Amino acid sequence: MRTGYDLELVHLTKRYGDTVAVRDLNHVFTPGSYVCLLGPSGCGKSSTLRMIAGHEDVSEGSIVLDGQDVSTLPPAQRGTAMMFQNYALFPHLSVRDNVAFSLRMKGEDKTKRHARANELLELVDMTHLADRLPAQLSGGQQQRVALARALVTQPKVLLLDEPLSALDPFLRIRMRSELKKLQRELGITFLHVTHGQDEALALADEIVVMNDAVIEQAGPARDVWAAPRTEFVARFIGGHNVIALPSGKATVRADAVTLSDAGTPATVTAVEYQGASVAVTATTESGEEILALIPEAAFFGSPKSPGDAVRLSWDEGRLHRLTA
Amino acid sequence: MRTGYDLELVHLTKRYGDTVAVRDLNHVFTPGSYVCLLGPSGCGKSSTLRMIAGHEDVSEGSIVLDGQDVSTLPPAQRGTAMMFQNYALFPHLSVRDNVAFSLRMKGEDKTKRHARANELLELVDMTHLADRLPAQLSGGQQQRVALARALVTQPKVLLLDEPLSALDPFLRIRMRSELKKLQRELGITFLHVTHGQDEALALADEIVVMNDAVIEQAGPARDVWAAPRTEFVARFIGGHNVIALPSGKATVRADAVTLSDAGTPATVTAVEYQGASVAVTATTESGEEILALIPEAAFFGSPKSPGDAVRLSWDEGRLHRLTA
Amino acid sequence: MERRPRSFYVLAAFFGLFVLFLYGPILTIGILSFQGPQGGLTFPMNGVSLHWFRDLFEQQAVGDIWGAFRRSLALGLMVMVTTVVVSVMAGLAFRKRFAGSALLFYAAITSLVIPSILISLGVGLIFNQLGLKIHWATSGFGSQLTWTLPFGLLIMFAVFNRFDKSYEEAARDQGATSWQTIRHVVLPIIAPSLIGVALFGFTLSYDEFARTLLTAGSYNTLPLEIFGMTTNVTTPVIYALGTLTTLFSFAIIAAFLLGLWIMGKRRARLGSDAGKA
Amino acid sequence: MRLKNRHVLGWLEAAPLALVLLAFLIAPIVMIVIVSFWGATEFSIYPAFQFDNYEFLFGSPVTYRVFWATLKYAFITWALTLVIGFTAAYFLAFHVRSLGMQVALFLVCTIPFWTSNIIRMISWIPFLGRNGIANQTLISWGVIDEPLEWLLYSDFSVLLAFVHLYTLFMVVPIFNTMMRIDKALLEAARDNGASGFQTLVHVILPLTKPGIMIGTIFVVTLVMGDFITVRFMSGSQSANVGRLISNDIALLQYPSAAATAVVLLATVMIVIAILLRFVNIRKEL
Amino acid sequence: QETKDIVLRQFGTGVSNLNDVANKVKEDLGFTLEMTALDSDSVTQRAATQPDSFDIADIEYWICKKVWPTGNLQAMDVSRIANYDKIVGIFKSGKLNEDSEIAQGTAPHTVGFIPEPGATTFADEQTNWMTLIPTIYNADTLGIRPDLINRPIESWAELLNPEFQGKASILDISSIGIMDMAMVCEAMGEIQYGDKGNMTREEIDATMAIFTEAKQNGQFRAFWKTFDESVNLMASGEVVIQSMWSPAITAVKSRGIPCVYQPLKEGYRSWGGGIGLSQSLSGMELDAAYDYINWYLSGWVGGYLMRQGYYSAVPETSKEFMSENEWGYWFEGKEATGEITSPTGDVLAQAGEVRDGGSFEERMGAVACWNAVMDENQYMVRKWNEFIAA
Ligand SMILES: Nc1ncnc2c1ncn2[C@@H]1O[C@H](COP(=O)(O)OP(=O)(O)OP(=O)(O)O)[C@@H](O)[C@H]1O
Ligand SMILES: Nc1ncnc2c1ncn2[C@@H]1O[C@H](COP(=O)(O)OP(=O)(O)OP(=O)(O)O)[C@@H](O)[C@H]1O
Ligand SMILES: [Mg+2]
Ligand SMILES: [Mg+2]
Repeated sequence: MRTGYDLELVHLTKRYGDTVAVRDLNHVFTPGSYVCLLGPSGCGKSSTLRMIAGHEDVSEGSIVLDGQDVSTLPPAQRGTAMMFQNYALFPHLSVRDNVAFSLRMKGEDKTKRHARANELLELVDMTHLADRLPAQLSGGQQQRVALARALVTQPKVLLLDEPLSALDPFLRIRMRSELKKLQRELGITFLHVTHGQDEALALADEIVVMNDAVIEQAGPARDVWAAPRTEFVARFIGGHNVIALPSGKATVRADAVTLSDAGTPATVTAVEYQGASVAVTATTESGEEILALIPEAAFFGSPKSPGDAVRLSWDEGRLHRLTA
Repeated sequence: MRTGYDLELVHLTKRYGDTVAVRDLNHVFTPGSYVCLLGPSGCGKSSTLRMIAGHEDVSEGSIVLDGQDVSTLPPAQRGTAMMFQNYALFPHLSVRDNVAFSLRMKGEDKTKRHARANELLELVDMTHLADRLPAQLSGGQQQRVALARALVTQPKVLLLDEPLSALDPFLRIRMRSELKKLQRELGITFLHVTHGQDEALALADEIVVMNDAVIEQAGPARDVWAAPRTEFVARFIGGHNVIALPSGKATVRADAVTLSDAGTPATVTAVEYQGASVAVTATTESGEEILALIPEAAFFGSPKSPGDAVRLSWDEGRLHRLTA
Repeated sequence: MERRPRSFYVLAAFFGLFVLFLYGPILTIGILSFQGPQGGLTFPMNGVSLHWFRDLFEQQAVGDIWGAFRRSLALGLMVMVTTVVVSVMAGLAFRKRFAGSALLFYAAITSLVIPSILISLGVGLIFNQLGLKIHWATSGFGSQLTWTLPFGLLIMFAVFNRFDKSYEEAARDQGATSWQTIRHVVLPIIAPSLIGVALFGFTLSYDEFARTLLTAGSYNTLPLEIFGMTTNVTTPVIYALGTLTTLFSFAIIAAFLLGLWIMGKRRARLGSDAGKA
Repeated sequence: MRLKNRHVLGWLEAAPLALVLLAFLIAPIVMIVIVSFWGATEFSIYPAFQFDNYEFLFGSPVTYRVFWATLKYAFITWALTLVIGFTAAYFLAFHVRSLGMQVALFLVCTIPFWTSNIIRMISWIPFLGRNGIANQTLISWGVIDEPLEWLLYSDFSVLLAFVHLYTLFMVVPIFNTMMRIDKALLEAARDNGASGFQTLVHVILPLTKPGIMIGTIFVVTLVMGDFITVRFMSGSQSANVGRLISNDIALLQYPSAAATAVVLLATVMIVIAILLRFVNIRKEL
Repeated sequence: QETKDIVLRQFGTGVSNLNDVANKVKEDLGFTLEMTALDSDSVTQRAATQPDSFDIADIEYWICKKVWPTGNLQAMDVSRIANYDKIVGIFKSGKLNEDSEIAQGTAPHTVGFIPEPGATTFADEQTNWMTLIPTIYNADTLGIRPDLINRPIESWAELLNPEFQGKASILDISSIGIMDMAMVCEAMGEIQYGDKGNMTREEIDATMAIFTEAKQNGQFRAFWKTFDESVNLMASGEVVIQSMWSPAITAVKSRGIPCVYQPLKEGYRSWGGGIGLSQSLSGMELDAAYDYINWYLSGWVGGYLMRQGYYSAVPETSKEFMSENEWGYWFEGKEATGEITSPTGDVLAQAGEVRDGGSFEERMGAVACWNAVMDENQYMVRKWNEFIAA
C-alpha cells in the first residue's frame, strides 16, 4: 500500500467566455481517500476534474499535487490519470495494447510493456481477454480495461468522470464495489465525479458537494449525510426533509419521520415501494412536502394511499439545524 | 377515471434469425395498472414491448387487447401508444405540433388539433413552452412532451421503453413520481420497461421479471419482493441473499441479517454507506457472499471495516424457500 | 426472416433501374468492345472478336493510351495522397477554430462550386503571364486539387464531427505527444474514412477533364488523350479500355468486400462470447 | 499563451490547404477578374482597363438566352436528380439493413465513374441513336414504329447525361443525412398513425432538408459549370455558359471568356449564397 | 549531346500526329519525336499560349494566321529546305498551275511567308522565310450515304434541302463552318458574296440568318467538331449528308458502310496543314527539326498520308513510296488495278473502283475557297455563338 499524496486546489477558477464554470475553489483532499465530487448537472464537476487532469486550462488559481504546482504541466507529467466516461478505449488496439499504450509512447520495448500490461490486467482480472478489441467487450469489461490503462502510469491521483453512468444498474452496483476495493488496495486518491448521491454515499470516504460553480459542503460521507450544511445539500443528497421552523430552517431525515396519531396533519401525495421500506410523500397544510421512509412491515401494518390523511411526527432531537 | 382494458399475451414468441428473443410468453396484465417489465440487458423486454406496440412482427402467438387480437394491426390501430427511450420528438416541429402530429395525420383541421394538443400540454403542465422546438427543452420537459404526444391518441395501453434512463438521477426520481401520478389519473395500463429494480419497485403495481426470453415471475411488486420465486429473481431485484440450505435454496432479506455475537462466522469484504443504512458484504467460510443491511445507528455503534471477522445471524422465520 | 413491406420491392426495383441506368453506357461499351476487327464505335456489330482487347496493348495509330494512363494513374495517386494528407491536416486545423478559419472555409466552398473551366482558364492565364511552364504534374495537379481538397475537407468535417475528443485526451493523459496522438490514435481511428477520401480523390482526379484541359501541358492525361484521339478515327479500343476498367474495378471492390468479410469472421470468432461480463 | 499556440498550430496545419487554394483558386480568380477588363486582338491579349467585354456581354441577347438555358438545365437536372437521388438514398438508408450492404451497393453505383466520361458519352450514341439499342428494343417490342429522334442530340439527351453524371452527388449527402435520422422517429410517426407516405412527407423530408441542400449545391454548380456534356450530348446544337466560355477560349478571346466567367461565377455564388442561407454545411456533415 | 538523346515534342490533331511517323523518325533520323494528339480547340490554344510546351506545332494555315503574330513560332529558312522547289504551287503562289484561279479565304500562300525573321506580319509573296512547312491538305465537300439518299447530289445547296430534315450536319468550328455555309448560301442563290473568305458583316448576318432558320426547323441532326464524330454520325446513320473530310469518308467506307465523297458543281472547300517550329528551338534541336522537315518532305510521310486519302505537299517524292496502283488510284484518279489498303492494312477499295472526285488536279483544281480567318472574325465568332445558342 502506497501512501497518499496531497491534492490541493487553491483559488481554482474556470471561465468559458462569460460563464464561470468553477468559482474560486479551495480545498485539500484527504490523501489516499476515495473522494466523490457530487452535484447537479452543470455545476462544474467535470470542469474541475478536467482542470486537475490537465485537459482544460486553469483560468485562475492553481492545483497543487504533492507540494508542486502542476497547473501548467501537461497531463502526463502531473501524476494524475483519468478514466473517461465512455472509457475512451482506443478502438483499433487490443486490450493489451490499450493498457500498454503509455509505455509505447515512452518508447519501452515490446516485451517490457507487455509484461507490465499483463500485470495490470491481472490486477483487474482481465488477462484472459487481453487480445480482444474493445468493441468485443461488455461495458463492465471495458471499464476494467480503462482502469488498468489509467493505472499503468502509476498515478498519484486517479480521476474518474462518471465512470459508472454507462453501465446498467445491476452492473453499476457490482462495478462500484470493485472500484472501491481497488482504491483501498492501491491506497492512492480516487477522485470520482458523479451526480448520483447513492453512488457517492456508497463509495466515498469524502464527499464534496458542488453547486453552481462552488463547493457547498465537503467532508466525510457520514458527516455530510448526518449534518448537511445547506438546504441545497440536504435536498440533493436525498433522504432529508427541510422544514421551516420559526427559528430558521432545519432538516430531518426521512427515516426519522413516522406516521402516527399525533403530529403535523398532512395528505399523502405519493407512495413508493422500495423493498425494505416504503417512501411516503405527504403535503402538510402549510404546503411543505415531507418524505417519510417507513419500514415495510410498519407500512403494510396500516397501508396508506395517495389522498389519505395522516399525521407526521418526528423526534425533536433528530432535527438538524441548517447553518447556512 | 377510465376503466382499464385487458392486455393479454398468448404464446408470444419472437425470433431474430436463430436467436429467440422472446419465448412463448403467456400473461394477462392487470387492467388499469402500472406494470413494470424488469430484467437484465438482452432478456427480451424491448422486443416484447415493441411487438405489443406493433413495431416488430410477432413470430408466433398473439397479442389480445380488450378482447381483440391486435397482433397484425398497424401500430396506430391497436389502441396502444408508445413513448420512446429518447422520446423521439420530431426535431423540426414545435412542441404543440409534436403533440398534434397524429391528429394532423388524421386530417383534423388546425384549430381542432391545436385545441386538443393544448389540453394535453395542460395535463403535463407544458402549455407555456408550446411554441418551443424540442431541442430547446430540458430532458424532463422533453419527456413530458413525449408523454403528451403518446396520450393524444387516447391509447388503452401506454408503452414506455426505459423512459427515465436518459435523465440524471435527481430528475429521474422526480419524473417517476409524475409518471405514476399520471397513470393513476388516467386509469389506463402503463407498461414500463426498465432494468432498474428500484425504479420497478417504486413505480409498479405489478412487476414482470424477465430473464433469457421468458417470464421468471410476475405479480404485485410487494409479492415479488417478499417472495421471489427463483434465485435469479431474488438476486436481480436486489436486497436479498440466496443461501444454500441442506433442504434446498432459500432467500433471506438483507435487512433481516444482523451482525451479532453468535451466528455464521464470516469476513467483511465491503462496506457501503447508504445514508439511512449501511450495506455490509461478508463472505462466509463456505464462500457464500452475504449482504447485511444495517441501520446506520446500529452500524456506527460498532463499525466494521473490510477484513474484520463478524458473525451473521437471521431469524429462521424470515427465510424464504425458493420454489424453483 | 422478417417480412419486407411492399414498398421495399417497389423501391428495390427503382434502385435496380437506377443502377441499370448508371450501367447503360457501360453495357453498351461492354457489348461494343467485342466488335469485329472491322467494327466501329456504333452499332451494327461487325462480327464478334477479342480483337480490340488485343489491340489495346499495342500501339495505336494516334496517341499513347498507356502513356496517358500511366500519367493519369500517377497524377491520380499524387492527388490522392495529397488530398488525404492536406485534408487531414486541414481537418485537424479546423477543429482548433483558429483565427481566419471561416475565411478559409468559404474559400474551400468557393473552390467546390466554382465552374471547373474557370480554374482551367485562370491557372492557364497565370502560368502564362508569369512565364511558368504548364505541366500536368504542376499546374494540372494544382488545378485538380482545387476540386478534390474541398471534398476531402467536407469528409473530414463529417469525420471529426463524429470523432470523440476523449480519445485524444486519453492519449495525452497517457503521455503521448501531439504528434504521437495523431500518429497512434487519431489516424488509425479515422483510417477507414481516409480510405473513402483517398478513393474519392483518386476517382475525381482520374476522370477530371475540364480542370486539366488547359493546364496539362505537353502531355495528356487519359481523358484528354481519349478526347484527342477522337480527332482521328477512334476504334472500339477505347471501349475495350472501358470494359477492362470496369472489370478491374469490380475485382477491386470484390477483393475489398472479401477482406471485410474475412476480417469480420475473424473478429467474430475472437469475440464470440463478448458481452458476458 | 496556449491560446496563441492553438492559432499558430492551426495555421500551420491549415497552411497547405490555404496555399493550394491561394495559388490555384484565389490567384486564378483574381487573374480572371483582371483579364476580364483587358483587351484582345485576334491572337493575343493586352492589359487595359476597359468595359468592352462586359458591354458586349450584357448587350448581346445571346448572353441572356444562354444564361437562361444554363439555369434551365440546372433547374431541370436538379429536379430530376433530387427525385431520383432522394428515392435511391431513401432505399439505401431505410430499406437496406446492413451497413456492409449499403457500402457494397454504393460502390456498385460508383464503378461506372471509373470509365472515362468521354468514353461513356461516346457510348450514348450507339445506345440512344436512331439505330441504337434503345430504339431497336422499343421497335422490337412494338412500342414504336419509327425510331425516336429526340433520344439523342436533344435537350433530352443532355439532361439524361447530366442526371447520369450527377445523381450520385445528390445521393451521397441525402443518404448521409438520412442515416442520421433516429429510426425511433419513424416508429413514432407510425405510432401516431402516419402512413408510409405521410411519414415521408412530414418527417423524413423535413429532416433530410440539409442533405438535399448540400446535394443541390453540388448538382447546380456542376451543371452550371459544365460545357463538355452539353456539347457532346446536344450534338453541339445547344449552348450553355460554359460553352460560350470554352468557345471564346478556343478562339483566344480570353478577356471575353474571363468576363463571361466572372458573370457566371457571380451567378453561381449568388445561387449558392441563397442555398447556404438554408443550411449550415459544417454542422450538417 | 547526341542525336539519339534529342527529343522533339510535336502536337497537333490526330489527323497527322501519327505514331507510325514518330517510329519512322526514330528509325531514319535517330532522334525521338513525341506526338501529342489534341482536339482542334486545344491545338490553337497550345500554339498561341504555351510556346514552352512544344517544339513542333502541327497546325492548319488558318490557325497560323492567328498564332503567328504571337511570336511563338520561328520562321524557317527556305534555303535549308531541300525539296522546297518541289512543293506544290498552292503553298507558294496560291496557284496549282499557271492558269489556276486563286481561291477565296485564307489560302495557305497568304500566310505562308514573312518578310524577314522576327516579323509578325505576313509577306505578300514568296520570301526566304516560311511560316509553316506544308504537310497535308485536301479538298472537302459533302459526304453522303448513297444507300439512304438514293439519288444524285450535285450541289452544296442540298445540305439545306428539307428532304434531309434531321439528317444533315455541318462542322462546329467557326472558321471552317462559315465557309461551308457560304458555299451553301451561294449555291442556293440566296447570297452573292464579294469575297467568301472575307465577308462583310451584312454577309455574315445574312448567312447566319439562313442557317439559323434551318436549324430551328430541325434541319440538323447534330454538329460535329472532331473527325471521329463525323465518322460516327455517318456510320450510325444519324446523318446522311454532311460536310465531311475525305479520310473520314474513307473511314466510314472501311467499315463496310457505303459513303460517298460527293464532288459538287460549286467546287470544294479546301484546307491545309503545316508544321511550324517553336520560337524556343535552337542549336542541335533546331538542326534536328530541319532534318525532320526535310525528311517529312522526302516522301515516306507523304506516301503514308496519301494512302489515307490526304495529299502530300510534295507529291513527286511521295510517289516513290507508293505502288503504281496506289499512285494511280489516290493521285491520278485512275481505276484501281488491285486492292487498295490503308497504311495499317485495312482494305479501302477493290480493283476497278475509282476515287470519288477524281484526280489531284480535278480536286485541288476545283477549290472554291479555303478555311478562313476573316477581318470580321470576332464578329463572325459572336454570330456563330448566337447560331449555336439559337
Ligand atoms: N467547453 C465549454 N465551453 C463553454 N461552456 C462550457 C464548456 N464546458 C462546460 N461549460 C459550461 O460550464 C458549466 C460547468 O460544466 P461542467 O461540464 O463542468 O458541468 P458538470 O458538473 O460536469 O455537469 P454534468 O453533470 O452535466 O456533466 C456549465 O454551465 C457548462 O455549460
Ligand atoms: N433487430 C434485431 N436483430 C437481431 N437480434 C436482435 C434484434 N433486436 C434484438 N435482438 C436480440 O434479441 C434479444 C433481446 O433483445 P431486446 O432488445 O428485446 O432486449 P432488452 O431486454 O430490451 O435489452 P436492453 O435492456 O439491453 O434494452 C437480444 O439477444 C438481442 O441481441
Ligand atoms: Mg460532467
Ligand atoms: Mg431494450
